[in-house]
Amino acid sequence: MAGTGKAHLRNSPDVLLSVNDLVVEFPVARTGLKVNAVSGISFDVIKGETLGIVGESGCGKSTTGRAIMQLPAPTSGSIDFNGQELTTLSKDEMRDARTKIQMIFQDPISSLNPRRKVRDIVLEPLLVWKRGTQEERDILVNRILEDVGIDPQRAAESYPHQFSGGQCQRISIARSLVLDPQMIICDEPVSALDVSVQAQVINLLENLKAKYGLTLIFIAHDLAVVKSISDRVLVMYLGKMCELASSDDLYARPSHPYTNILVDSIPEPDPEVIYAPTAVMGEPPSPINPPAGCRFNPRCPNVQDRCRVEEPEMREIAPAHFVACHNPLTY
Amino acid sequence: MKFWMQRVAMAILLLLSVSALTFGAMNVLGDPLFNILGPLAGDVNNPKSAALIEEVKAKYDLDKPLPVRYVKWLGDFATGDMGVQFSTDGQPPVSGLIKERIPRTITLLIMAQLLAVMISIPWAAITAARAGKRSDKISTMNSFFLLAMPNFALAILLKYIFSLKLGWFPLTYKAIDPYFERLRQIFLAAVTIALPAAAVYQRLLRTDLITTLQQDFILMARAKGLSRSRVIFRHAIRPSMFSFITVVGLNTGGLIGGSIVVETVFRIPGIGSSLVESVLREDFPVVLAIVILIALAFVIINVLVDILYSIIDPRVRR
Amino acid sequence: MNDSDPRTTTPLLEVSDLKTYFRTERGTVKAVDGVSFSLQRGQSLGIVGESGSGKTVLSRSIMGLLGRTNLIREGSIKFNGQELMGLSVKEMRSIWGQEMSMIFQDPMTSLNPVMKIGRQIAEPLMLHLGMNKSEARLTAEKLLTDVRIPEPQRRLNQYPHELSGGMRQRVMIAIALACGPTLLFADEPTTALDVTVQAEILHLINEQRVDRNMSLILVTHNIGVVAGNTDVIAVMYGGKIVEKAPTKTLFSSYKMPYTEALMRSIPKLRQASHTRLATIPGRPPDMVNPPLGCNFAPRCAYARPKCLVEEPGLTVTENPEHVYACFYPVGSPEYHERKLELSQRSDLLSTGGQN
Amino acid sequence: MSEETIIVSDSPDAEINAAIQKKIGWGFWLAISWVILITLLAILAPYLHLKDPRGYFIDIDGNGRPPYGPSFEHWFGTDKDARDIFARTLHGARISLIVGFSAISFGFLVGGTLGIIAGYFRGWLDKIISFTFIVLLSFPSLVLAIMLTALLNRSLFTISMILGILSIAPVGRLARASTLQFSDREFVLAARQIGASDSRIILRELLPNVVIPMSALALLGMAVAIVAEGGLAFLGLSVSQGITWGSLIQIGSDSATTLENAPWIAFFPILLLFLTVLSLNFAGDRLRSHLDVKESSL
Amino acid sequence: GSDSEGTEAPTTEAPTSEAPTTEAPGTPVAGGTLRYGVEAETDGLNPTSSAFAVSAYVMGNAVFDTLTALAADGSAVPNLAASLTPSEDLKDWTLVLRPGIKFHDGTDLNSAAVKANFDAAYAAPLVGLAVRPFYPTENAVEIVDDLTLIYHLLDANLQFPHALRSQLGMVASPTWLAAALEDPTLNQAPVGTGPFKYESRTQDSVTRFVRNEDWWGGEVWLDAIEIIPVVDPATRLELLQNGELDAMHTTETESLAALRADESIFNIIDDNGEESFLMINSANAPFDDIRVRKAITLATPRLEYNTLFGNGEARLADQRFTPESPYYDETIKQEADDPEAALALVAEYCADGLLTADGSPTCTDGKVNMEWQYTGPSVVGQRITDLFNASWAAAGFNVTNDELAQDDHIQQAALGQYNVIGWRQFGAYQPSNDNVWLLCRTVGGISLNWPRYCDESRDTLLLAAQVAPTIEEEVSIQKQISQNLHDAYTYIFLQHTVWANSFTSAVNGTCDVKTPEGVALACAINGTTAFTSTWMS
Ligand SMILES: Nc1ncnc2c1ncn2[C@@H]1O[C@H](COP(=O)(O)OP(=O)(O)OP(=O)(O)O)[C@@H](O)[C@H]1O
Ligand SMILES: Nc1ncnc2c1ncn2[C@@H]1O[C@H](COP(=O)(O)OP(=O)(O)OP(=O)(O)O)[C@@H](O)[C@H]1O
Ligand SMILES: [Mg+2]
Ligand SMILES: [Mg+2]
Repeated sequence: MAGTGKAHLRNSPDVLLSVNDLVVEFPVARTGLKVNAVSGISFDVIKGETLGIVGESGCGKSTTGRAIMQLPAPTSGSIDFNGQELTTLSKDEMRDARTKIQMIFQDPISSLNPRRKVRDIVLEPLLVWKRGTQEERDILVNRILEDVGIDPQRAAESYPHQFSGGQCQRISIARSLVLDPQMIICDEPVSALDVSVQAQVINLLENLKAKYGLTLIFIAHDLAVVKSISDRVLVMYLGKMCELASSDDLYARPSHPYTNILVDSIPEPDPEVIYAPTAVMGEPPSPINPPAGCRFNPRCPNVQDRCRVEEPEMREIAPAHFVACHNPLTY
Repeated sequence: MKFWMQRVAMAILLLLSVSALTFGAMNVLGDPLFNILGPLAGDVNNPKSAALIEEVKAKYDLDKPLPVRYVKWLGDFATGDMGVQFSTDGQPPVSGLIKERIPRTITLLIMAQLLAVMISIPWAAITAARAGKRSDKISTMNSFFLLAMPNFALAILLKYIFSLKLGWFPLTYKAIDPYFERLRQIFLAAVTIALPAAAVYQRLLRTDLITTLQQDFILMARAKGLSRSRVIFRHAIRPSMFSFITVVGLNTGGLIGGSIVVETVFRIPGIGSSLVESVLREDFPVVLAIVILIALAFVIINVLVDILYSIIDPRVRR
Repeated sequence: MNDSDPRTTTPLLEVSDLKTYFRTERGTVKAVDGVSFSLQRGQSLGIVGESGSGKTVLSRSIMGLLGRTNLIREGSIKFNGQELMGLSVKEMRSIWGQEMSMIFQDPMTSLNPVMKIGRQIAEPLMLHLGMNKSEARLTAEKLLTDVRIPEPQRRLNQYPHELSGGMRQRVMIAIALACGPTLLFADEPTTALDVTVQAEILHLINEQRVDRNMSLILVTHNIGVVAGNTDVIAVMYGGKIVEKAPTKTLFSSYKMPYTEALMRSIPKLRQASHTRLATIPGRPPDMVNPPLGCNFAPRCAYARPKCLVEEPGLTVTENPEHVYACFYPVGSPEYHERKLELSQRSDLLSTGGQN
Repeated sequence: MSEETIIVSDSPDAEINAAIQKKIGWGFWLAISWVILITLLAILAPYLHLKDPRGYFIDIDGNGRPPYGPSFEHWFGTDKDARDIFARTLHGARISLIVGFSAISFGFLVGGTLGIIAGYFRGWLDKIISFTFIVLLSFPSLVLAIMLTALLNRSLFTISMILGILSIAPVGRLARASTLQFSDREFVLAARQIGASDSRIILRELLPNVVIPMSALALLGMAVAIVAEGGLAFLGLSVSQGITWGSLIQIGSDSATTLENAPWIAFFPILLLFLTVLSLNFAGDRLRSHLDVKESSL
Repeated sequence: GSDSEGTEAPTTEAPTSEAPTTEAPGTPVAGGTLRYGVEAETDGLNPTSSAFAVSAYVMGNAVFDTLTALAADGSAVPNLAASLTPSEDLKDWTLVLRPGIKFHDGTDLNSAAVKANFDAAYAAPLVGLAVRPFYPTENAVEIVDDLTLIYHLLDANLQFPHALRSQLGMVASPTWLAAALEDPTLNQAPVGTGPFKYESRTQDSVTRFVRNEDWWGGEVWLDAIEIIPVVDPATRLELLQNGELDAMHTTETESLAALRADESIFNIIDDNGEESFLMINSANAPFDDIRVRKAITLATPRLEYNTLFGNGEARLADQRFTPESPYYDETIKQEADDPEAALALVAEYCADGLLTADGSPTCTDGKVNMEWQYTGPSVVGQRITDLFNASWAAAGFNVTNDELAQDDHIQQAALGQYNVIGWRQFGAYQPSNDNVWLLCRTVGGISLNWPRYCDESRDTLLLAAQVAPTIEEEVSIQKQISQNLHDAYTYIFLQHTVWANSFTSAVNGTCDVKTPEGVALACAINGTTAFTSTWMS
């Protein structure tokens, strides 16, 4: 499992973003080795859809998100956004294209400049692009700040550190909204937040998505969170894809052994649910030297000889349910 | 492996740049002819003097273009020939001067570093353990005072109190005195260098110790029931030593700078005072040799710090 | 408490009215503000609460592991009948490691990075049990086997950075278990780990607890983690225990509106996607200037004027193990009344709030 | 669940902030006051009714041979030439402070710019600039200063420049390090993804973050430059004709008899130099931790 | 020190006389190391090539002997030489050496060795400058036999014996001289015939000499002499007082009072030697004009200078001689301290609107542009500069200061690239010995006549003085010379330099120094002392 392939790509005119064979490698300083952060993944997102991406730490989720923004540009692969190939754009064209895709980061504090007033942070994109008159800009910024639940008055006179983590995350969201993007990539936007605040932000994203007609990519390592917000979920493992399905389907019937383990491992806040996770061997290997064949094979309970040599491709195991595994769990 | 080669290449490039810069600068500055011939160098209208000038120029390659001289100098230097002291009668080799003076400066610096380290480690351990308490605050004030006292001023104060008023330490350094007597003669100078350095090290180590002491593994060690001193000395000191070592290492360069002033105040004929003298006399081979040696020491110390690092921090071992 | 020894009459740990304050530049931080509970031998207690609610301070305060400067610590902590409050650090040292030990949140930072694993495990063995080097080494090797670390002998000579996160957490557990403590604190032992690894570590801790008949205090902000691993759960909010009940009881019949809000704000796997989550508005109280009455009142949908001025004490339910601190608990008439109002209002404001 | 509740919970933050803001402490203000006082005295020295700093107040009949100790007439006493040390010390502050100030300004301008450029653009530019810094740093600063003074003339301008050059590398390295650190922060990524240009990012996002904490360094750096100037003057290598603290100290300590019999000649300038450096260090240190607190309180 | 008295007749045989006992009597004992603090380190110790300053003389006195020596009565008497006899016309002097003397390296002292020394000095680029003007280019020294040689002079000179008691009279081993030509570093390790042998030398720290057991002049008492340069005079004094030095010399007036006051210290103090003065370069505009020279003279704060730098110890100088000297002319007073008069002269001069050699105006805003050069960095140099600047500026001069390293300073003075500088000179006990600084023939590319002032009539006087048959005649000529010097306004005399040679009570016999014939010699000359009779208790 944990493989490549494109069987799951849709051929719909509504596809807003289509990622093909995305590969991102980082050189390891001083050694000449490289980190295979993302090794050939493909997916697409339809307008208005929310795609969730889950996986363990270091499996390349953030790298994927950033590669779409060309921050940094991927090693290879194509990224087609609204008919525009992002990987071949010039610097200026890319600047332009970036306004249509925005990103929200995990750390609400580090994503805001500590030395600028909150309102200026939200206003900044409009100034960069010289959009509207000053009056129009003021109106827009105030409206968006109110939409995310921040008092514009206070925003005008306060710095980020005067807000709580949840509020900072909302400010980030506001900033990403002012340029009226078509798509927002959320890289673990709630992982650093407390449970009670986490729900606030998730609900806010759901609301804004409806209100502004957004398409979302939602990255998180917490399956329950991803499931709660996504239409479809992509499971990643060590830079490869494992499984892609609609969220309810995925949790109801995980077909990839890794997805299954992941689902199993989550301690449910319910004492009635007997918590007996499937034992999994060891921990994820290093992406510097990933295993041959299926990348999950060293830890897979269902491993076969074939998995050690041949890399599985994504295939449709049930309608709209794709899995990259030679030996999937029965559906 | 590749990394080490890079480092060595870098060090060599560094030394080349430093030497080329100094060589260029000192040649613009100094007039070796004048150093050697004195007033005769300016007596160009006298054919006898002019002939002498030509002779000296030829002898010391002063008629060659600068880059040629640099390359020659470099080749000589690499083989241990540092050229001659232009401004000293008879143009004796620079290496003689260096050999004679460098042990004093090295002794002074080692003594100063040892003092500084010996003072700073316990000082830091004590203050870090009492961080925030009165005694810690007083010690912080003390180190502020020490750091605000320029080394020449400190040297003067120490000299005033301990040499002139109390008479505990001699006023001169005498090269032919017995070894331990000479150690006593440079002690005040070493203290002058050591005190502010100790304050720097202490502040640094204290901060790092406090950071370390707040870390979970210290709590873990305490939760094992280890005694306080064991926690500090067995668990906390070593992981707190990284910036300490770096700074102690890198600071050696700074101490050499300090030794210039201190050697001058206490009239110790070492490398530092020699540097000042030769700059004033515009005797560039001496300046050049000293500057290069200092840069060399800097590079070597850097490497040593790296090695030390890998000894105390297993994480950087490869 | 199922595992508790019936012959034990006194509880292993009895904390009453424990207060732990920090003096800071901003004022006094009331990190733990009057906490009382008791724990039987072999029992496991889960402490949940949001970040900053005082869980870590509580467990460290009980162990006496907080720094002495600017600390105010009051109340009583009885361990095995012995009063710990007021013991000197020296006296505490014989308890640490031997009687009580602790596992910390971040396995990356909780092991000394420059000391070999073997020495770190052997240290308490030699100190408390008076073992010599080779005995300690053998015991350490056995401990590593117990926590299921493969090739224990080789690991002893490794440094922490040579191990993976999960491994390190196992080493930590081995150190904590080394001298056979009767009470183990685990402060967010799995937060820094991947889910797949988290499951195993939790399993390991529980297994060791049962094997060694230890008591366990498991501190976490993840209700899921305590649900399957503890006998009793205490919910903390603003430095206080606001509800405490046997695990099953808590999930089935919580009384505190805060517990309710917490439960409902967590996305659950079994819920369909896009299920709307309940939210708690605002943010946790400032521990320097806590609200006058009930700490939760400013955020509580069911709060009434009384809640804002008067502090509720702990109320015991019909189940003596189940206590809560609320004037208008879940199920009370006032609760129902307000709930009705709210649902009517949310109909009106169906455009959706921001929270 | 309504907006009201959010806004209610805002108020404590403001208080917390106010509390932190106040906490820079009276020590800082005391130190700053001293710096301002000494600066004012230095600026106003020619207009205050001080004794002529170059005047000889020889009074053999009344007081015998100079040096004269501190008295009502000469607050700090006189030197061997019967020149008034009080007036000279205040006049000496002029050059010391001007050199300190211009050196660190130059260092900030050049070093700061280079450091930010290196840290932001990285790559070969960074390699070259960092290497330059290392080269500069491998001369002990006093050695470099002595070499340069020997090379150039010793006017106020060149001395300031020389000390400015010395501060390029330390300032630059710090600027580079904090630029590196900040350009990894996500708000810089965020700025790039809204399409901000490099110059805008440097000016708007990085500069305030890098420079504001370094303003504390400016105070410390000024202290270092003043001490360095003193060191040069002490060796007789500072501004050739001016009175500076270093040269005053040198006059008082050059001979052991002078130092032993008339310690005030050296000690009063030392005291002023010490207090000024102490104040700058202290204020800088306080400011630094103050600026840090604001950040860590996030 | 003693008053210099003119010698009446050429000395052929060394006279015998009793030396005055100046110290506590006692029987000399062998042993002990004399630690001697000198004011500066010296560059080289080769008398034929290194320029000797006081410190070099102190060291030279240990390791070398001079051909003649200064007797206590002020005459020059044979020392290494057995006799020195002039020809009729006083132009050729025959020198006979004492037999059987060996250098420390075993080389014999003979006339070839003396000639080798002379030739080396004559050829030496710098030292030769002071030698060449007085000797023919060929065969200046002629060897007669193994121990006899003849010096041929250009001018008749009755005072020639005085020339051989200084650097020129120090005789170094010819073997060593030859070796030092090959390896100049040997210049630091001198080989002579003197009472002490060179042992070791650490520049700026200590130079050590040990007893020459086979000294030709008799028994040497001290085991060793260590010469220690201590630049700071106060530190030197301190070290002497607390016993870390046994002897020292100083010119610093502040130390003098302390030295005098200290009972346990034996001092030889005199101010008959050098004068400190300012020197004006008369070769270039504006100082080629006597009005400007006079103006700067009048503008100079001589009294204030003496107050600040004389400390009540040093006397104001009006001419080359102290009032006690027979050559002293009480009618000659150094003018100074008259700014008004200076201003008037400046105004008069500037009205002429003259230009300097490079075409720039000599005056700006009615003030004469000038440069003051001094040695630095040094505290004293800066103090003097401050003092003169203030007064000159007030008296119509635009002063630019030029601080120079010691060597640069001397070079610029020698090459005449200066306006006004401070100097210390004219220490000779026989005034004619100073002729080298005053004659027209020493003006040149490199000038020992520093002010570059040539006056034929003065030359005549100078040459006449050195053959004056009686002291009265000599005195009268010297008075005319002094008047001439005053009228030229090329020197502004400031102070008589006071030299103190001081010893702790453990040091004895310094002034018991005698020639083998028993003639008492002067024990301290311009800050230097002999070591041959010194012993320590
Ligand atoms: N700039 C970089 N340079 C080198 N390696 C990198 C870089 N960024 C990421 N990596 C490596 O690439 C791999 C994937 O990283 P990525 O951040 O995409 O993981 P992730 O799934 O987002 O993990 P997490 O849940 O921890 O955020 C990791 O091994 C990481 O160490
Ligand atoms: N040493 C201290 N000095 C001052 N305040 C402290 C100190 N330690 C903790 N606090 C404060 O006490 C409160 C409780 O902290 P604690 O660490 O116990 O929370 P927690 O529940 O463990 O949170 P988390 O889930 O984030 O670990 C917090 O407001 C914290 O800021
Ligand atoms: Mg990530
Ligand atoms: Mg905690």
